[in-house]
Amino acid sequence: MDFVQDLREAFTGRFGDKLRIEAADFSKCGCHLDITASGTDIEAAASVVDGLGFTLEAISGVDWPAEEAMELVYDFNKMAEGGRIAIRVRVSREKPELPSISKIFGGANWHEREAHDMFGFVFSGHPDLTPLLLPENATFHPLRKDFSA
Amino acid sequence: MIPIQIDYIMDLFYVGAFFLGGLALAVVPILISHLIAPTKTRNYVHKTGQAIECGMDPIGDAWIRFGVVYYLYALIFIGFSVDVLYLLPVAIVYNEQSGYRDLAEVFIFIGILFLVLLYAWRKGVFIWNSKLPTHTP
Amino acid sequence: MEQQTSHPYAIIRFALLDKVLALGRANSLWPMTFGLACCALEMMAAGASRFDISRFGSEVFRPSPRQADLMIVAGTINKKMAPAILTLYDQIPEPKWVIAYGNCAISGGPFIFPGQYSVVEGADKLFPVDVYIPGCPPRPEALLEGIMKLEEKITGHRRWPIVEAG
Amino acid sequence: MSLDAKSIQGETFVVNMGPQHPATHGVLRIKLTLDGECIMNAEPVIGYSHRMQEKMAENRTYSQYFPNTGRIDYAGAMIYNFGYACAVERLAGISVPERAEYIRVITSELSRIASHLLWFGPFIIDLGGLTPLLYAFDDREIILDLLESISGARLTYSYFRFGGVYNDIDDDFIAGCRTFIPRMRERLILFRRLVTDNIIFRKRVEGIGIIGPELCRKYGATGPVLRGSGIDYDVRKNEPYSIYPLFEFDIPVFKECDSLARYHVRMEEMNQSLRIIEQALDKLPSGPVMAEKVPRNLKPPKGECYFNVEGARGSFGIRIISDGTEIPYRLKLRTPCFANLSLFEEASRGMLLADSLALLGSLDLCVPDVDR
Repeated sequence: MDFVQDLREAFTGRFGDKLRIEAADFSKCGCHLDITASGTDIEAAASVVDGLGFTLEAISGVDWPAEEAMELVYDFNKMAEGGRIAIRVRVSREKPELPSISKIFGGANWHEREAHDMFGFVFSGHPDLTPLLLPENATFHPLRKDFSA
Repeated sequence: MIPIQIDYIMDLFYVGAFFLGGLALAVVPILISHLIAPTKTRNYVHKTGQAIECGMDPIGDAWIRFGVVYYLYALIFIGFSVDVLYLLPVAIVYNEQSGYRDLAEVFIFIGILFLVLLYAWRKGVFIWNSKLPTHTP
Repeated sequence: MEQQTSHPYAIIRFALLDKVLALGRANSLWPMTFGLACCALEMMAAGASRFDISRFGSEVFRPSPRQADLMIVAGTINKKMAPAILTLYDQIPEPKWVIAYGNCAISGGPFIFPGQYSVVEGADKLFPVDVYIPGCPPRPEALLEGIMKLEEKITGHRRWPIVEAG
Repeated sequence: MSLDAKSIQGETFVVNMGPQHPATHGVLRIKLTLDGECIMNAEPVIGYSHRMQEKMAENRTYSQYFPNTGRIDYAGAMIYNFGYACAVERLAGISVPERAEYIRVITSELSRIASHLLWFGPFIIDLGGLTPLLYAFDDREIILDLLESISGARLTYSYFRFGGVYNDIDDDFIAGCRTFIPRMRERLILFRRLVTDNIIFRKRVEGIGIIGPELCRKYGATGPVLRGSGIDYDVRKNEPYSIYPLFEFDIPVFKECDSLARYHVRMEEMNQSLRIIEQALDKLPSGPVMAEKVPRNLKPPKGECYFNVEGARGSFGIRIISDGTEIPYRLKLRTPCFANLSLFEEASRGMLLADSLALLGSLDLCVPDVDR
């Protein structure tokens, strides 16, 4: 697992200790590194990870109404050598805004549109944030916990 | 002078009958299907007459100026369909003199027309180039 | 939206002519290629070599609604897809019939739960349905039986023997 | 001077390759902006078969959700059962007896072959050949009979349970597999003679639909699309789960990045799956197929886990967040077709319309897998 070391250096080199990085046991939770970032430097983190040759697997939104927060989990996976990291970002529930990484990873375009559809995240800088899975004129966000049809 | 007129009228009658037969062959099926087919179609969003576009509403107009490449294909097609017109008289008088002469004539006629195809081929009408640089790895 | 179940009448109708037309229509039902979800695979399996829907005259799956006269709604009807399905239904010329193939087309199937927001609960909410084939997905034999049932509805009598189960 | 249509610019024309289209294998709509035959922009519009799989997870208990996993990618549904079962087992810490692991691998590989056969038929139909579908569906029916004899379903299985499988395989299932494997090997040779060496097919797919490794990485494409672009990534090898390390099989990787490479990957993968089934049948141990004390109403501990399996179309990942009750708090489905389709807009720019269909067919899309 040498890549865990050089990934830590890359991140600490870039962010100092702004990000909380913990090693995670792969057999238990399915990822090697679990990083918690803030909304503003997700773009920088994505470009670091892009530089190291990772690919974006998925962006999953989670709604935590109890803590008045909404979380986004970015799953990155280095295909050739193997190795999986998850970057978590928490934003407030009223104003869930964070920059978009669709310029760095083309695949993020659709993942972000789906997160916008389902949870109402607003990705600034996203080329076309219209509903992807829901009908064109949909304004509701179904996967929020307080959604009622 | 009378026999000439009778023959003339008979010929006119034959041409008229032939013309009406052709017309009936075209119009009568349409009439029958109009009579026995159901009069109107059940529709719920009133899009029965709309152009078919996989269930969606067509976007924009189809009357646009598109590339001239299609025009060249149409030209070649018309060239060959006209040559069939000239083959009809040959077919009628075929084999009255020696058949081989007519065969040779037909081959010469089609051979010359085939040069159209060769010319178009050489000029590259059949090469479909994509206009934009396709995505390279 | 009034639900006429039988198709509108022609200008000229003779008793014998109608019988002949019904027999002709019943034995050459051309379905429209219109698979929505999992039931589409069973429809393809019915069209393929083992179950061979062409024994009943419906081998030709017409992609264009103009040339089809049977719409097999095979799969989940989504609220985003409903206007498209209605457009396709309109564009099929009369006489046309509809088979609701699978639970999703009959009543929304397994995707009906409190708080569901994107599934139309059944094809008969959109237009009149002639034959319902339950199952999730129904077996290809069920589609063949459905087509026989539709023939019975069109011609009035059943030409194929009814095979008792078991 | 070739009559390059660039010199004669026509107006662009927007046409819908819409929800009801034979080549889109389901309800996928592609808004094509065409300039004559050449695609200026092909924007896939999805959501026409969105069935709220993730929303349903939030009002189903863990074991009630099994039928849903069979209906996300119904072509290779057994592998999705596998993914969901292993994800919850990893979360709840349930161990699976030896024989159940072997049965899981055998049924998943059979389902993978059935899925590739299902891709093979319509892909050749997209290019105009109608008969290979009848050959491929003939073999697929045999697999469906085998899987139906043990799981009861032809297409949308819910055969797995947490801690094993609910029904043991019997002798005529094993005999059926034994006779199926040599027959399938000859059929693959027949397919190679019938389709692969056919010059018309070659002309339609060779050098068409180039998807480079960099484009795959940017869009997260996985599965045969990735292995057709030269990246050797297969979840069964790179992140081994269950008992896949016990079998020796190799991963077909082709470097040409075109539709033909993806075609070869899938055809070769069928061979490898046959090898895995053969080895699994040889080493099949006896013993129970269900773990003993698995609570009927499973309540996994609070926590989160991500599990990844190699589906027929790519890597299928499930992220489950559990809050200790018997209903998952959040279940995220990372489906391969969603990522594979997202690169279509960039990959098909500038191609001819007919070639973009060869590319779309070689991506092997299952649309409810895209829309979830």
